[in-house]
Amino acid sequence: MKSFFDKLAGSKQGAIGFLILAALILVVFPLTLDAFRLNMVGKYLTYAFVAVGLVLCWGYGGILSLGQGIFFGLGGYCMAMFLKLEASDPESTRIQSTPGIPDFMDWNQLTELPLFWEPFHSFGFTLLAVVAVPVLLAFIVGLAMFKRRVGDVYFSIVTQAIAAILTILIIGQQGLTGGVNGITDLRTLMGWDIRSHEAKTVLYFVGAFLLLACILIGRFILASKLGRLLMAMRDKEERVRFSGYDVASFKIFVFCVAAAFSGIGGALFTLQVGFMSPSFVGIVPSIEMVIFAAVGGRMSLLGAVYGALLVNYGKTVFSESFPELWLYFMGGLFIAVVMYFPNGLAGLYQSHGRKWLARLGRWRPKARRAEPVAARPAPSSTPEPTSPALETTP
Amino acid sequence: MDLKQTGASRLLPRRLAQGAAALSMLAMSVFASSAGAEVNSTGLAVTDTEVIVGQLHSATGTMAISETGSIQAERLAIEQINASGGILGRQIKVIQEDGASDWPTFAEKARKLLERDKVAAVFGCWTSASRKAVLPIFEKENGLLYYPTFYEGLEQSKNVIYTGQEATQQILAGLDWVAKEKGAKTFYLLGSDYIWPRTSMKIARKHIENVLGGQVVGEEYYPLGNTQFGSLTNKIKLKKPDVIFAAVVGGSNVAFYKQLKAAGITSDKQTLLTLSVTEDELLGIGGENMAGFYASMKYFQSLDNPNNSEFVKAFKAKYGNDAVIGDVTQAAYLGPWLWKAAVEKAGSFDVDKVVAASAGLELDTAPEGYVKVHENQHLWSKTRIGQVQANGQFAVVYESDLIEPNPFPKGYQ
Amino acid sequence: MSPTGFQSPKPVLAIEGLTVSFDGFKAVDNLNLYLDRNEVRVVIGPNGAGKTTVLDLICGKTRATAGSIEFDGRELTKMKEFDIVRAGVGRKFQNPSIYENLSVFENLEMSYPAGRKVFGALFFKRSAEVVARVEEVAAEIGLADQLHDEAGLLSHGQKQWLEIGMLLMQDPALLMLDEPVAGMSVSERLQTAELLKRISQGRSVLVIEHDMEFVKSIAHRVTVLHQGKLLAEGSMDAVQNNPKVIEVYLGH
Amino acid sequence: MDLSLSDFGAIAIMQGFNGLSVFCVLLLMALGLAIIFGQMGVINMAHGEFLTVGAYTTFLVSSLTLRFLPELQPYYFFVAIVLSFLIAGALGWLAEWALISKLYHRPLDTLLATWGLSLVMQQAFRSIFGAREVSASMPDWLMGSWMPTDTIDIPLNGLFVMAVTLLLTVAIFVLLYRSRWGLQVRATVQNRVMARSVGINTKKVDRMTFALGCGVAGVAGAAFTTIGSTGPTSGSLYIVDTFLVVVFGGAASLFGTIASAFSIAQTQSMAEFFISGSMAKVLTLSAVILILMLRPQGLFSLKVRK
Repeated sequence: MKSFFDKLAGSKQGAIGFLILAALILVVFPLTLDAFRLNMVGKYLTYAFVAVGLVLCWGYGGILSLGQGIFFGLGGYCMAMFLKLEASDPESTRIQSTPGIPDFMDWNQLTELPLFWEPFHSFGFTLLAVVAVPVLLAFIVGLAMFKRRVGDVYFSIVTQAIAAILTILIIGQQGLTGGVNGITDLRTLMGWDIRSHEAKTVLYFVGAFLLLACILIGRFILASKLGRLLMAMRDKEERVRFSGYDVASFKIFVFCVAAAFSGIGGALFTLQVGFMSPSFVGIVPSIEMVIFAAVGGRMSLLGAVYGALLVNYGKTVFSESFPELWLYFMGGLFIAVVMYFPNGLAGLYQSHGRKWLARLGRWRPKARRAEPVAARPAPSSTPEPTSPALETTP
Repeated sequence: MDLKQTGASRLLPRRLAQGAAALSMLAMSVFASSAGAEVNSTGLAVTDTEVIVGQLHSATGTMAISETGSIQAERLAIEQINASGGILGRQIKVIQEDGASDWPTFAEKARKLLERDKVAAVFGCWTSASRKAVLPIFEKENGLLYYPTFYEGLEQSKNVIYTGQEATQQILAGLDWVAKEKGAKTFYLLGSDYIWPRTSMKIARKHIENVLGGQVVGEEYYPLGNTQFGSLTNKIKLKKPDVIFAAVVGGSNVAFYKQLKAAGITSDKQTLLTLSVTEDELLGIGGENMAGFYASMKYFQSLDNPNNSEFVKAFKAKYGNDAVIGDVTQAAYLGPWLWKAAVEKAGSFDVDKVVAASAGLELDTAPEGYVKVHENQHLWSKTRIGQVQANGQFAVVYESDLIEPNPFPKGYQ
Repeated sequence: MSPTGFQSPKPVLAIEGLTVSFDGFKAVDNLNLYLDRNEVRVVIGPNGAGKTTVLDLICGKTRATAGSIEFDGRELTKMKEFDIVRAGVGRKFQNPSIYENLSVFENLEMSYPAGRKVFGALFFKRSAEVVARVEEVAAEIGLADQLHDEAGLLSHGQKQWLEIGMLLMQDPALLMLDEPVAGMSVSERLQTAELLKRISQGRSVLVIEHDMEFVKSIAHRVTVLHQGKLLAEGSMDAVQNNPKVIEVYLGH
Repeated sequence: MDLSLSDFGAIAIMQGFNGLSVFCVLLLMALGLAIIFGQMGVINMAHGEFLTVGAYTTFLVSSLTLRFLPELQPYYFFVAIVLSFLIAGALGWLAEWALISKLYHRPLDTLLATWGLSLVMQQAFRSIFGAREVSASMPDWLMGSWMPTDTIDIPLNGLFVMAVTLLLTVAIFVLLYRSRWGLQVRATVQNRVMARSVGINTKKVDRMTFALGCGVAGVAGAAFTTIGSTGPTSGSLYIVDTFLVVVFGGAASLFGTIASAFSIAQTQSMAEFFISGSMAKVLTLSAVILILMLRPQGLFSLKVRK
C-alpha cells in the first residue's frame, strides 16, 4: 500500500504543492470569500476539471481535443435532466397542457416524456450517466479515430466538427433538449434547494473534494507505467508500437479519462449555476478550456487548476471594468502563453519561482535522480533541457 | 466594486483575509445609510439622494450587435429622468454589467447586481436564453427585470416586466393584415433554428390553418449563422407561396435577403412578411436589398407622432445622426420610464410594491404612442406593418388597434 | 559454434512472393527469402534496393500488396503491429529510437513484456523480477553504469545499444536491426559485433548493413537486394565474387 | 400543386446551379487555408478573420466611393478586391513574422496562437467598425438575376462568386505549379533542409506563402459581401466548414480541396432541398466525419514510401 500512496502524493515537493492547493480551495477561499464570490470560484473549479483532463490527454498524451465542451456539456445535461424532472412534478406544472413533463416539452406539444428521459428519474442512474455518457462517446470517437491513426491536427479539427454537430442537434431538437435556451430553472436536488447560499457552499466543497480526487487519479495515472507510455508515445509513437503496445488503446483510455473528468465538471456546473445550455457544448468554450490548461501549464495537473481560476478571475475583473479590453486581453494572453511560456504558470514557477523560494530559504527542493517527467511542449522531438513539472509527478 | 480577493494568490493569505474583512465593513457602511423605510424596506441600494439600478446587456461577443441599441436607449431614458429631477427626488446611478453574450455570465452578473449591489431594478437581457438564465435568480432574490425584446411568450414571471411584444401580439395582426390586404392563402414559414422562431411559427401555423383558412406550404429552420440559402430560394420557387413569413436572425439575415434578391425573389413578385428585421438589422442587410418587403412590429423609427419625433431627436443628438432606432431599442427606452411611473405610483422602491403598482399603469409619452401594463406584466400595444424603403427606413402602411398581451394563448400551443 | 552447421528442416521465417507497390512503383518485387533458426542473415544492397521496406513489411509497418510472410507458422501480413511484436519479432529502426527523457532503466523497463494492456500498464509493479531482468540486459549491452542516466545524454553508439537492449527485453525469436553500426566509431563497431554474436544465441537475426567489414564479421549468410528483387544469396565470399553483385555495386 | 414539367426542369437547373454556387463559396473559403495548411502544415484559426478583413475593406471602399466619387460606384468592386488582397496579405505577412515563424515546429501551438489572434482581430473590428453589422452598397450589375428563360433565375452574385473562384483557382495553380516561386514553395514543403541548402530562402518562402493564403482569404471575404453579412464575427461562421473542406480533401493536395469542396457542397445542397436546413447540415458534417474516419488522410493523398 505504501507505494500506492507514494504514487498519489508524488515527491515531497509534489505533496506540498498538492497540500497548498487543497488548503487554498478548502480553507482559504471559504474563509475569506463571501458567498457570492465563493460561488463564482466554485463555478471556475468546475472548468478546472476539464483543464485537468486536458493536461492528461493533451499535455502528456499529445492529443489536443478542441471538443472537451462536448463532454462537459453531456455531463451537465445528464445532471440537468435529472434536476429538471424533479422540478417538473405534476403539482408545479399543473398549468401545462400535459402536467408532469418539463415545460419546454409542453411548449413543443410533447404529450409524454421521451423514452431516453425516463431513466433520469433515478439519481443513481444520473450519477452513472454523468460519467458514462461522456466516456462512451469519447470511447467511440477515440476508437474510430485512434485505431485509424488520425493525426493530431486532424483529430483536433474533427473534435471541433463534432462539437459543432452536437450544438446544432441540441438546438434543433428543442422539444427533447430545451433548444438554445437549454434546460433552465432547476431548483432542487432530491428536495434540497440548490439555489440557497448554504447549498452553494456545500456544492462548492463537493466540487473541491472531487477536483482534488481527480487530481490524485491523474497523478496515479501519470506515475504508473501508463503515464510513462503516454509520454513515450507522444515523442516516439512508432517505437512504442513496435515494442508490442497497442498505441490506440492507450490514447483511447486517456481520452476517456479526460472525458470523464469533464463530465463530472459539467454536472457540478449544472448544480452550481442552475442551468445547462448548448453554449457550453460549442467550439468557443471548448477552446477556452484549452486556454485554462495552457495558462496553468499543460504538463501540470495543479497548474491547470490555477490556470482555470486565474483566467476566469481575469475574465470577471476585466469584463467588469474594461469590457472592451477583455478580448484583447484573452487573445493576447493566449498568444503570449503559447509563444513565450509554453509550460504556463507551472513552467514559470519552475524557472523562476522555485529559485526565488529557495533563496528565501523556505524550503530547498531535493534533487531526485532520474526524473521521468519532462515539462516541455508536446510535439517537439529535439532534445532540450528538461525540467520537472510543478508537482513533479512520480 | 473593486474587490481585492484574488482567485489564486496563494502566497498571500493574510492580505486576502484583511481585504475581505475590509470589504465586508465597506459593504455594511454603504447599505447602512438610511433611506426612509417607507421608500425602501427591503435593503435596496437607495439613499436619500440616489438610487442604484443595474444594466445587464452584452457589450461584447456575438450579441453585442443587437444589444447595443438597448444599452443606448436605456441610458438615454435614465439621463432624461435624472435631468427632470430623478425618481422620488433621487438621482439614478447605473451599474453596467457585461453579459458578454454568454448565458452563465448573465446569471453571474445578475446575481452580483442583486446580491451585492442591491440594485432597485435591472434593465437588461436580449435573447430568451439569457433571460431564462437569469430568471431563477430574479425570482429567488426578488429582483425586478425590465426585458425589452419581442419574444415567444409562454412566460410570466412576477419579477419581470416585458416591454416588448409577446409572440401573438406581433404575429396575429401581421397575418390578418396580409390575408386581408394581399389575399394571401398559402404561406411559407421559415426561421433560424431556435425557440423564438419555432414558437412563433407554431402560432402562425395554427392561425393560418384554423382562423384564416389558409395553407402552410413549407416550414423550414436553418442553423444560427447559416449563410447558404440557395436551396431554400429554389424550394420557395417550387412552392410559389403567396407569402413568405420569415424569422431569420443574426448574420443569416443578411445572407438570406441578399440571396433572395439575387434569386429574383423581390417585392414586385413576392410578398414577404418578417418578424425579425428592425432598422438595426437593415443597417447590415442594406435597405436596397429588401425594399418593398414588410415587417410586423410595434414600433418603427418613422412613426409619425410628437412623442416619437422628440425621442428620435434626443437619440440622434446623443448618439449621432447615423444612429437608427429599432423596435427593441424603443422598448428598452420604455423600461426606465415605466419603472419611474410605477415607483412614483407606489411611493416606494420595494419590488413587490413597484410590481403591484405596475399593473394598469398607463404611459402616454411612449414613442410608440400609448401603452398600458397588463396584469400579466406585458404591455398592451399596437402592431404596425412597415414596408422597407431603400434608405433603410420603414414606411408604416398599417396600424392595428391596441392588442391585449396574451403570453399563454389558448388554442395556439 | 558452427554458423552453417545447423540446418533446421523448417525455416523460422519464410517470405514468399512478397510484393509491395507505391502508386505503381514496386519497392519490393516478388521476393522469396528464408531464414533459419539461429541464423544471422545480413541484407545488403544499394540505396533504394528495398531493404528497409522488407523490414517494414515483416513488422507490419507497411502492408504487402501480395505474397506471404510466415513466421513460426503464423502469417504476419494480416496481423497488427503489436501482435507481430508479441509473436516474437523485434525491430530496431535506422535512427536510434529511444525515449530521450526517460532514464536508461525506464527505457528498458518499457519494453518488458508485461503490463502491455491499458490496465496492466496502469497497475504495473516494478517487481524484483523486472529489476533483475533490466539489470541483466543493461549488463549485456554495456550500460550497467548508466542505468539511471537520462537516455538523451548517452552517446550515439550507446543509444544504438540501448535500443538493441530494449528489443532484448522482449526476448524476440526474430531480431531485425536496421543499420545497427551506422555512425559508430571503429571500437564501437567491434563491440557491437561481439554483442550481436552473443545475443544471436537462440534466436534468428536479420540485419541491414552497409559496412562490409562488419557484415563479414557477423553474417552467416548474405542476401543481396537490387531494385526490390533478390539478386544473390549465399556466403559472404560467394556473394562478393558474384559478377551480378559486382556489377550492381560497381557498374553503371 | 400545379407544376409543369418545364417548371420542374427549371428548378432542377437552378438547384444544380445552387450546388455549384455553394461549391464555389466553400472552395473560395478553403483555398487560402489549403495553401497555408497544405503547404506549411499550419492551422490558421484566424482564417475567418482574414476573410472579414476583406469584407470590411470592401465596405470601406464602397463608402469612400459613395462619398467622394459616386459616379464610379458601379466599378469600385474591382478596386475593393485588389485592396482586400493586399491588406489581408499584408496583415498575414505581419502575423507570420510576429507569430507563426516562431512556432513552425509546434503545429498544435500555432492552432492555439492563431485562435488568440482571431480573438484580438474580432475585438479590433468591433472597436474600429462598431459591433453592428455593416452593408457595402452593391453595384446594380451585381444584384438581381440573369434569366435565360422565363422560369430560370440565375443569381448574378452567384455567377460573380463563381468567376472570382475560377480566376483565383487558376491563378493559384499557375503560381504554384508553373512559376519559379511555386517551385520553391513545393521544394520547401518536401524538404526544408535540402531547399535551404540549395539556396532557397525558406523563411521568405514561408512568409510569402502565408501572406498569399491570407490575401486569398481577403479576396474571398470581399466576394462574400455580395452574398453574406459583414460584422466582427462574420468570418467565424465559416471556420468549421472551411477546415473540414481542407482536411477532407487531403491536406497536401489542391486538387483534393477542389474535389472535397465539390462533394460537400453537392451533398449539402441536395440534402437541403429534401430535408430541413438544420438536419441537412448535421447530415453533411456527420458524413464528412464518417468518411474521414475511414480515410484519415482525406480523399486525396499520395501514398508515399517513408
